[in-house]
Amino acid sequence: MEEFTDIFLMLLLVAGSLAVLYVRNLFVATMLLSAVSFLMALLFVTLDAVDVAFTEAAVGAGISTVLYLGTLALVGSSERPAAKLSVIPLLLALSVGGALIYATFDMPVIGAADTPVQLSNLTKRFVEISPIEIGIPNMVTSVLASYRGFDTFGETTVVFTAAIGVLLILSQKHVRRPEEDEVEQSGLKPAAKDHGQVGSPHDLIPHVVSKVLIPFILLFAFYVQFHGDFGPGGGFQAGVIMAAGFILYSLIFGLHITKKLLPLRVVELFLAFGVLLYGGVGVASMIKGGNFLDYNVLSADPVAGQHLGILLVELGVGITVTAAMLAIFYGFAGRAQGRGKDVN
Amino acid sequence: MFFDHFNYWIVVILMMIGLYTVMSRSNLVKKMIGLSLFQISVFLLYISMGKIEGGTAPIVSNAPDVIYSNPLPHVLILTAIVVGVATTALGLALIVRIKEAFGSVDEEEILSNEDNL
Amino acid sequence: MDLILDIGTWISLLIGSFFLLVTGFGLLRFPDLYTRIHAGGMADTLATAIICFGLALQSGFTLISVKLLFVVIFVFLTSPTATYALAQAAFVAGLKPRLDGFEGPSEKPATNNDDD
Amino acid sequence: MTFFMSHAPVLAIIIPLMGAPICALFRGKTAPWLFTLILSGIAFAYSIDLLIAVSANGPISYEIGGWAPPYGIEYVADPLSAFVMVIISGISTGVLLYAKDSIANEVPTSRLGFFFAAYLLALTGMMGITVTGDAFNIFVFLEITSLSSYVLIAMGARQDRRALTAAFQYLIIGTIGATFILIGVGLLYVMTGTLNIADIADKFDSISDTRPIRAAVGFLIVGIAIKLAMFPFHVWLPNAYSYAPNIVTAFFAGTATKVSVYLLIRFIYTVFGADFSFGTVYLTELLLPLGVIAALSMSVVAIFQDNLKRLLAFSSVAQLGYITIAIALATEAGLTAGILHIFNHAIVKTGLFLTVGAMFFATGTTSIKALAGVGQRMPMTSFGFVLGGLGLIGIPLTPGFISKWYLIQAVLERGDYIGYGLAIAILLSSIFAVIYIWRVVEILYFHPSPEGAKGSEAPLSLLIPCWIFILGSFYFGIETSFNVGFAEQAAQFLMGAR
Repeated sequence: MEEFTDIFLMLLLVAGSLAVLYVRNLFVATMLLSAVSFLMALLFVTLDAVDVAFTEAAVGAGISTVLYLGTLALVGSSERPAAKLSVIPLLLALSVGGALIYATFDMPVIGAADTPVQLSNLTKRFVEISPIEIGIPNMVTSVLASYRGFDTFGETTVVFTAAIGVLLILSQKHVRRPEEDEVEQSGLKPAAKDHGQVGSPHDLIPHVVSKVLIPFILLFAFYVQFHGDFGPGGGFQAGVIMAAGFILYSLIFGLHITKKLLPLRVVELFLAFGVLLYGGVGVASMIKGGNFLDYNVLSADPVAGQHLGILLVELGVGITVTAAMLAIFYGFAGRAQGRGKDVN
Repeated sequence: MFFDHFNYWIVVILMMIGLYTVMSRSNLVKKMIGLSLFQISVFLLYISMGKIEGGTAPIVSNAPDVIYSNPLPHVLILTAIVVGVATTALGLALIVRIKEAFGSVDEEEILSNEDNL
Repeated sequence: MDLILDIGTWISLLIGSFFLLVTGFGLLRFPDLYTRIHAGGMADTLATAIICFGLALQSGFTLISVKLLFVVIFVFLTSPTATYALAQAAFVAGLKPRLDGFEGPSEKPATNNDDD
Repeated sequence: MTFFMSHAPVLAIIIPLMGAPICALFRGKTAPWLFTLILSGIAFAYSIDLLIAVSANGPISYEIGGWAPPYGIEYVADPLSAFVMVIISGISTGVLLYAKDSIANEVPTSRLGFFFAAYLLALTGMMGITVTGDAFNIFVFLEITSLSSYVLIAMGARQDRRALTAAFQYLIIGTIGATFILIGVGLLYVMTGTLNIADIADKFDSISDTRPIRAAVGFLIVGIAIKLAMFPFHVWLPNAYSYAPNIVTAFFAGTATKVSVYLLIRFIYTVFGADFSFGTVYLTELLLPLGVIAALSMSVVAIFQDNLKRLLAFSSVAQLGYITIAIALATEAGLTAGILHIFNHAIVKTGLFLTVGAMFFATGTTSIKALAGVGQRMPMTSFGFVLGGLGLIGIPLTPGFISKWYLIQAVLERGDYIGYGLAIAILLSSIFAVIYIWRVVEILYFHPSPEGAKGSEAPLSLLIPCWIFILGSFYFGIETSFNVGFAEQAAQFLMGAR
């Protein structure tokens, strides 16, 4: 039964991505990509990767779709008719695919219990010993925040990099092109201008519903943040949900109100604070005599130390991700605002 | 036998579609979409490695005789997803600026635009 | 007792799936945006509620049922709101509904909302 | 003291890493720059310490999180990684000395905090790639470097909007390359069940005869080749280098591709082992022609460029061709020459880009024609360029000569016609280098300044760092015990490891 679900989902994935390739309207392509992400998340659930599914749903189907839509609102959504079948890209893609197909024939069977991956010492350690020496039930969180804590530090840094990158790129002044002035004079406004608004002005129903929902969204974010030790979830997913709450707020009530609540400068502070909190836990463990990110020394009892360390670094991840997603959203929305006619 | 490597074949197909989209389409947004597709396919490659037949999610439960799937690929892919969205955000920000600077997000139009700079 | 619960679950799941199927047909077969989101918004909400009810029968009085209840409440609030927002946006953008006995040319604006 | 030394491998990474968020909060012109300079200097000091410690006592391993190697992430400083770390942090520090006035000219003051934060992140990423002993951790740090470099390159858009398309092109190609590396690491993991590089290397021989491993080798080599701008994958590099802000170009020219070269060496010699790489999958036969084509064709292309930065960028691709040849020789002499050329080319090319940056600072252009007569107006800068150009060509007493000398010796060691052919190709490529450098020098000195040409000598704050690099390159060309010594040590270590 489970195989059939998997196979059905995977065939849908292929159909979805082929559709992504062929549709000409970029809005449609974006929505299809979002659907592909969501299908992928479902597939991850059947493959037992609940944490990954959660993240993929929040990020692939959520945040990236918002980013794509924001971009399309600014750059227009029609694609020029594609040229004929391009031979060289096709050959390159086929040869890459061929290399992987070549590899799969010797690859261990999926789901088998005797593959090198399942028999590896690492797997044994993570599955059998980590609940004892780390003391939390969710092994993914243990591996993520403790055994491979440095990867996660790097990941937080990547998010930080993207956020300051987007702010840097989108804060460059918009220099008008000569063609643009011509367009303006001839009365033809670029299509982007009409869509470049953030916030829907006078809609009673969304206002009321979002007022009811947003507190719960934020509450849910905290639940995901602090429940990550016991179930799927953790700093990253929580950060994305938290940011989604604020983004929803500013879509409904307008960007300027959100910016009053959380000015860009404050967001930047949080952005930096999260990374520093993560690194700070590492430095604290160094000062206490352990290696970098060695949580055992944070408390007299190693397991308690691990708990404390994981709690703090996950918090750091959550703060940075929230701030980064908000900063990226501010970057895009600010651009739209600068170009749109008026916003509220 | 046929289903032993089925996931991997799907990975390959998605990967080829993604790569082909990146390389053959001249619209920059479409290129980014293809790139996202390409990255998503790799996530499936990793997650399939960690699956174990009859296993459950790697969260300790009280039920007896549970087999847990391997948590390590999950951790790696969590990181990779984050990296993916970071790349997407940067790429899209660049596209917005390119649209402003060149008046187009089509690679060929931009190239012809660059020539008569 | 278990048998009754199982039968109840099956019935709920089948009814829910039926409504979802109807939603799908509606999205494909209805003529314009407004009727389509009508199909998507209404039947979908009901189907989710029924399916969640069926699942709750299986889990009994546990935390899982509470979570399912939350899911139903959430969908019950958001799905109609989203439908409303979509219709509102389409209307503001100038998309005229296609009315009975009126096959005016105005229902084909330049936007691409009609794409399948 | 012991605290700081015992944590040196990780401190060299986390000091710039944790400095970045702090730096992002700074405002003003001087504070972010000074902060970055200090942190980069500290990282440099740690790297030198590490190099000395490693060359005296052998590789140093550091267990992050206190987890023993295959379970946690291990940091390993060995002769090669410590040497590359010194190069990266040294170049970074030198470029930063120069950065203050140069970048103020190109990036709005209000954004300097973010700009230098991105710079620190790029530095962090490169240092992390170098010192990590974990295959997946390489990917994470690679992405930190890549993302920050896309941003840094795009910052050139204020001068030339094409910086945006260059950055986007690099983003697409670079992400494909990084994803290839991710696939390669995944395939290695599926066959070995581990991510630790030393652990993979241990298990490698027993499973090296399987198809996933061969595919993994393919994906890793192609992925790294994309990041390295190896010949058929070099298209992103000239654009990126031409339109990036000057200090970014100088920084990346000296470091970014070198890190990729390091990764190539690390995978070929440490993970796969030389026997497998050159005996089983014939990397020599694959890489040698690519290296030769790059060295020859890119030198020719460089001759016809009309933008000075672009010319130097193509010359970089050609020089990477030399390094590729050296690695593909699969001998200790070849490897020594390759590692030596990483060092020598880094210092020379950075110096050259800094002088070009100084010319840009004074004249506002890098178009070769528009720089006519700069030799008279900016004598010190132009003379620096000439000396750097000599180093690039490989005149005796310059570092370029030393590494080419070692390279030619290494190819002649083969003793067959291919060896002679390679030697001739290297000499031919050097002759092309003479042509493209001479073309620039002729215009700088012997063409009259255009009417109303602006620009006089660059300020000392730019000149001094330029000359540090130029004179430094001569120092290492004459007193070669430092660079040759450490390159030989690293090569011996790598050849002995497997």
